[in-house]
Amino acid sequence: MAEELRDDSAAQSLAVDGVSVRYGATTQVLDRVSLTVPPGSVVAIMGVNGAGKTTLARTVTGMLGYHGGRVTAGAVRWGGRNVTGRPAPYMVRAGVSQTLEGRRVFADLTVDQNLGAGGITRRDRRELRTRREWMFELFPRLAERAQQRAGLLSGGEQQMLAFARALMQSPKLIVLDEPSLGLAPKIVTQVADTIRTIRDSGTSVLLIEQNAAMALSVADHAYVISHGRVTRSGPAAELLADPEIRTYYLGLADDGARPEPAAAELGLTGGRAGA
Amino acid sequence: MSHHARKGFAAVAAAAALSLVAAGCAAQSSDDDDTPEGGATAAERELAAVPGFDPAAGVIKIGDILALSGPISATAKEQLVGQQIWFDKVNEQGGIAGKYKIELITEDNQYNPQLTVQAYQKIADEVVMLSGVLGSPSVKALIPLLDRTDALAVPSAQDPSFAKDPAVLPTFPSYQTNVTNAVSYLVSQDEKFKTARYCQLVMDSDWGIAVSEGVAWVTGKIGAPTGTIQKFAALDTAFTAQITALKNDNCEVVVFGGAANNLPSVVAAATQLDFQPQWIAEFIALATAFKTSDIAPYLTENMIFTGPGAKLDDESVEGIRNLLAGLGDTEITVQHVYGYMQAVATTTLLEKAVELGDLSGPGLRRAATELDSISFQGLGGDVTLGEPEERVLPRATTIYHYNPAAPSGLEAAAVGYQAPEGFDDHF
Amino acid sequence: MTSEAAAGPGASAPSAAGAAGGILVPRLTQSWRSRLFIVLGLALIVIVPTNVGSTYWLTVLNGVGVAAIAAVGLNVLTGYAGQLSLGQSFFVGIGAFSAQYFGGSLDLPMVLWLPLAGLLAAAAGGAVAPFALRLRGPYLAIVSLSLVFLGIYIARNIPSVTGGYNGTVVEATATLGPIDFERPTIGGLSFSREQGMFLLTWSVLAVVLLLVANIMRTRAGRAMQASRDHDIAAEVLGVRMLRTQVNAFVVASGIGGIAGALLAVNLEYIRPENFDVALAVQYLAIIVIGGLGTLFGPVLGALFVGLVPVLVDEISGSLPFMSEAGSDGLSTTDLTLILYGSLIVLFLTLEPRGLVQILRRTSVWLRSRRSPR
Amino acid sequence: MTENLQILVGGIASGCLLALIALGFVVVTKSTGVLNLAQGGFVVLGCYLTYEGRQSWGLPFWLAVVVAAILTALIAAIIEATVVHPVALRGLYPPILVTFGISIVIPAVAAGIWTTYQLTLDDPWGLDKVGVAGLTIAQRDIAVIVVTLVVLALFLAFFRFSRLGLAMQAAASDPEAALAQGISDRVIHMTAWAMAGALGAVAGALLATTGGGGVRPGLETQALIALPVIILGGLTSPAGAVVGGLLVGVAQQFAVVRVPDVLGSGFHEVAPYLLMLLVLLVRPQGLFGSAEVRRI
Repeated sequence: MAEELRDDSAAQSLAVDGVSVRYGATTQVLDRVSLTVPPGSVVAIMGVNGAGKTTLARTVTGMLGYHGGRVTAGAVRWGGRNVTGRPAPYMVRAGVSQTLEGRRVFADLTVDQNLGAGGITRRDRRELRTRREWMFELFPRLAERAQQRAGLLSGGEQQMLAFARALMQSPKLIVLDEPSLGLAPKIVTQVADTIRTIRDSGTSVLLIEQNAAMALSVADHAYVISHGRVTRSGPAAELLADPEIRTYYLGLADDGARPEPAAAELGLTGGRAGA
Repeated sequence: MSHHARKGFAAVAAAAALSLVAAGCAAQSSDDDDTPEGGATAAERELAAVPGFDPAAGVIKIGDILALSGPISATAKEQLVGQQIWFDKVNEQGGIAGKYKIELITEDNQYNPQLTVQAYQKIADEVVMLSGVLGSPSVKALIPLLDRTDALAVPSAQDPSFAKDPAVLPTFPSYQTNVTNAVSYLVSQDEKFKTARYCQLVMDSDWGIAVSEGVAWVTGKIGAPTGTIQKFAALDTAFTAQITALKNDNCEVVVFGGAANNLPSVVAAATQLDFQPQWIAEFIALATAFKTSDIAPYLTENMIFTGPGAKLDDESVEGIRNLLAGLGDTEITVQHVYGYMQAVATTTLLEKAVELGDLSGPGLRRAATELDSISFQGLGGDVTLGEPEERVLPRATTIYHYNPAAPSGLEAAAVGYQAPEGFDDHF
Repeated sequence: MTSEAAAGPGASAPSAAGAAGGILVPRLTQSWRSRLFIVLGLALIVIVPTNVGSTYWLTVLNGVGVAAIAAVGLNVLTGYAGQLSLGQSFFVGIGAFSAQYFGGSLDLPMVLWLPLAGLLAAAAGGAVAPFALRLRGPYLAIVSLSLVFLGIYIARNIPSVTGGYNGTVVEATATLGPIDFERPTIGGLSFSREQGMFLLTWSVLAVVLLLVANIMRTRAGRAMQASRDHDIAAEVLGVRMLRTQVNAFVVASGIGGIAGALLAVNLEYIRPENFDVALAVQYLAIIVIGGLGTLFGPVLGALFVGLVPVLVDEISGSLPFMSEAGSDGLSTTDLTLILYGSLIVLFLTLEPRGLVQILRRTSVWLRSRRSPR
Repeated sequence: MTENLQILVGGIASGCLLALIALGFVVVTKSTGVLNLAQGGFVVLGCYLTYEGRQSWGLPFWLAVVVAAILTALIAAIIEATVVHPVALRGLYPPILVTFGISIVIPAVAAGIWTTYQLTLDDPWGLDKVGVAGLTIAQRDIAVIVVTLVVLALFLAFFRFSRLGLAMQAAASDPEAALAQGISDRVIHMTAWAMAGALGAVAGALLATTGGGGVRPGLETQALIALPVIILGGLTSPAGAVVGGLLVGVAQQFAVVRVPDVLGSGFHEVAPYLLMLLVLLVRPQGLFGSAEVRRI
């Protein structure tokens, strides 16, 4: 399946090609993972805690080195260029942005300063101004609180700020790590809407999610990772219909635990993981 | 499991047994050192070999433990140069007793007592004695070890408690004596100092305590009033508070017990507050660089310094003549004098020990008791020797005025001044 | 496994740390290899002093032994329990002056003054621990540093015990029953004081190592390590944080006190300034260079910190570009300091987990070369 | 009254010097999380490089200070990039000990190059003074206060108005999130060290003036005195460093003359630490520190 998609030769497509990742000398976290994010699409990565999702995100965004990890096999290609092992500043300049798990806004800085920090690699002042205006349009709450310290925002608002901060970089691809984690169901729906808006604005999205229901509701294509390997992949609609997926990923977070059929049936709101 | 263990213990036992055999040598070798005293008949012609002295090579090795690195290494190096000049001179004249050349071995103690002990252990078997140990704490740390090995050292320190210690050969007057002489000198120059108010600005340390003792004694003797005692820490750079207090106490004479690191800041604060008493300081508070510094006029105007030495350019004094010859283009300092005097003390003792035919530690200690006194070629007062408990430190101090035109800024005003008021016994 | 310790609280290698599981102390008395190790160690305690004739080298090694004991103590607090401290020299100082007070002024025997020195320091540790433990990281580091300054200040002002600025000669005698460590005789052979002190110091070090190894296998010891690795999780798991950390503080200070007592009898003269910041930083350097949270790290670290300057000094003295003693320019000691400082930097850059890790890797490498046969 | 004011002014001047050194600590701790024990080394370099610029290259005093600050900043940045950065993220201890290693090396190198003799900087103030409302103030003390104010203003302007300043604030707030925005931790860390180097150098130059005690070895220990200041003010707060510096400077001057003898000798040396402990009992994060710091 990955084979077909890789043929997509659009300039800004992301291809992860047989990548293995280790932390330190011994711990292998990813094992020959391949996936593709075509331009203008939302691709979801699903899996349980510790499956390697965040590591995959780091591999793509250049954050791996910061955490002491390295790619031992395979390659990451962005727009046809081999970007394996490039650090985050390089990836950001190349058009790949990210939000981190837990939102991680700069709590001591104002909302405005957070946006400024997000756009720090962009030197075009006019572009930055229009971007900022667009962000305030997209997230009116942020405009209201522009001069407040980000640490004082609510969880949902912080997630919006994290999106806005990353979008200040005018990315071609944005990697979102667990954007729904710890948010109320109503806010999760907003997050999903925002992801669609981002996609529609021309930025493709690599969505790392434990909440498989939410992920599959916005994704065009999805991959399931388990123990560092891609175990399933396909169009989101196809996976949504798959009985096995329904049982294990839409049902429950815990590996091998007894499925909760009710949660699987719930679709969008069900299956909030872990916690 | 237990099998391995037992085997292991057997191994230890064997190893221990072996090592004990080897240890026999290590342990007994020290006893061997004491034996050669038997050949007394040969002593006349040739001295017995002891650690640090090989009669065949005709070389006596001496150790000097001083701070060759760190903040006070500059003065320490000057002391070393002073020592070397006298030893070179002695060697030039044939050596001790005209035949034994002196060789100086230096170790760096970084002014740290623990490193001093370590440094001594390192060279203890290579030297007959120490011609210098820099710093009172270092000397104190070394004394138990010197006593155990019956060794002897010349301290580069002015603590009066060393006077009667058989482990050391004291050379310099104490801080207490210097202060007493300085105050007495002032009184001898001008009656007004008899009734002046005496205050102190001293480092919060044993040095400061020593200075205070001297001030208390001499002011009591001349009946002068005393004022506030201000203290400071070695690292202090701001002295406004202390100088304010001294000024408000109407101090007319201030005894300064501090180092060259502290003096510029003190002068700056005194100038700022227009405080111009008569100052008394030790030569340690001076650096040659002050001659070209902005503080020079204040020093000239207000300060006298105490220390060993004579007029530093007076070639009629033997010690000065030798130092100037040895120093060449280098400007002479009192630190050079200081080191030179230690070397003189060392060679005087060695001459005596050679005469008595024993360069061992106990031999040197005996020689020290046989000597009546040591004189320092006009550079300082004699030290009275004899039995340790009878020793008296030198009583004479040279009083200097500050004068940027003089060598290292010191113009001797009274060479070898000795207070007619006398001294406390334990100074 | 203990190497995980070196990653410290700041590092967050994600799944790696979790997978490694609990931190295990070498099971000292169970595997035959560790038994051999003990036996070898004990043998060395006898063999080294009896064969090293040089009092200088023995003095150096005795200093290493004392520093190792103090560092083993600090390692309990910093390495195992994860609390950065620059205050160890304060507790070492308490031990040193206590030893002189009990052993010298009161003339008690060593069986009393040595434990008393440890107890007093431990009590001081227990007293300050609750305050110190409100703080983390650099805050604790600097606050613990203030202990050192306060300690010197207090010591200066109780001259009846410490001798004040002048310090005091140590009169405590190192005698244990029939054995006089200052004038040891074994089977008719007499040994030097330095040889006796080596026996005493390194034997105590061995006992302290055993003690720490065993503490770390107890519930309380595991709790310390748990509190280091996952502060919050440990609390959830029912580890009583405060008590655990106070325990670590008390053990660390107590061992520091014992080191201080031995330092006192080794030095024979102590003064308040002996127990300064430089000493405190040196202990920290020892455990980090040796390997945090490892049993033998402090010993290796102490050997490094104690021997490197001495060895470098031996070498640098013979270098042609060095200035003569007494002249200007780079002195031998300056060069020694430069090389010593550079080596610390180099080692930590190459292997932040310390000498223990380097040793371990070397032995793995050796074994892997042997194994094909 | 005048006397107290006189002491107060002296305290403010010495507090400003402490503040300059403390700022050097704070900028590194805030941006990189490392407690930089090598800060004293920068003080030493600043002192001797200013001397070199003044006496060997014949530069005017101010130019010599600026050149010394730039050179020290460069050296600091190089040190960071080569030996500190590789361990900066490896826990709390290795970086502290690496800076300890550096702190041993720098003074020894300085001693090798410039000897340990006292030297004279020939600063423009010497012992000059001015009278203000019944007080006499040393010109050098005024210069110290002005320099500190200027440096502080530059500092605040940098953080408020420059891109790099914003990046540094972001990195201080959350290093990983900052990296995720494309803010290179290498650049941030090097900049922080360069700033610390410059701050230390300026402090060193001022300490080496006649009023500060002249050019002399052992200046690295002055940095130790600033340690309680940074805790007092809050480890990551530039404003705290300045307020803490002033507090300690003033408290120490008054401790010298206004404390009864009962408190024993050496009290004014520990006064900063006692003040620090007192503050910590009330506010464990220091006067200006944010509570999050405790989670380090």
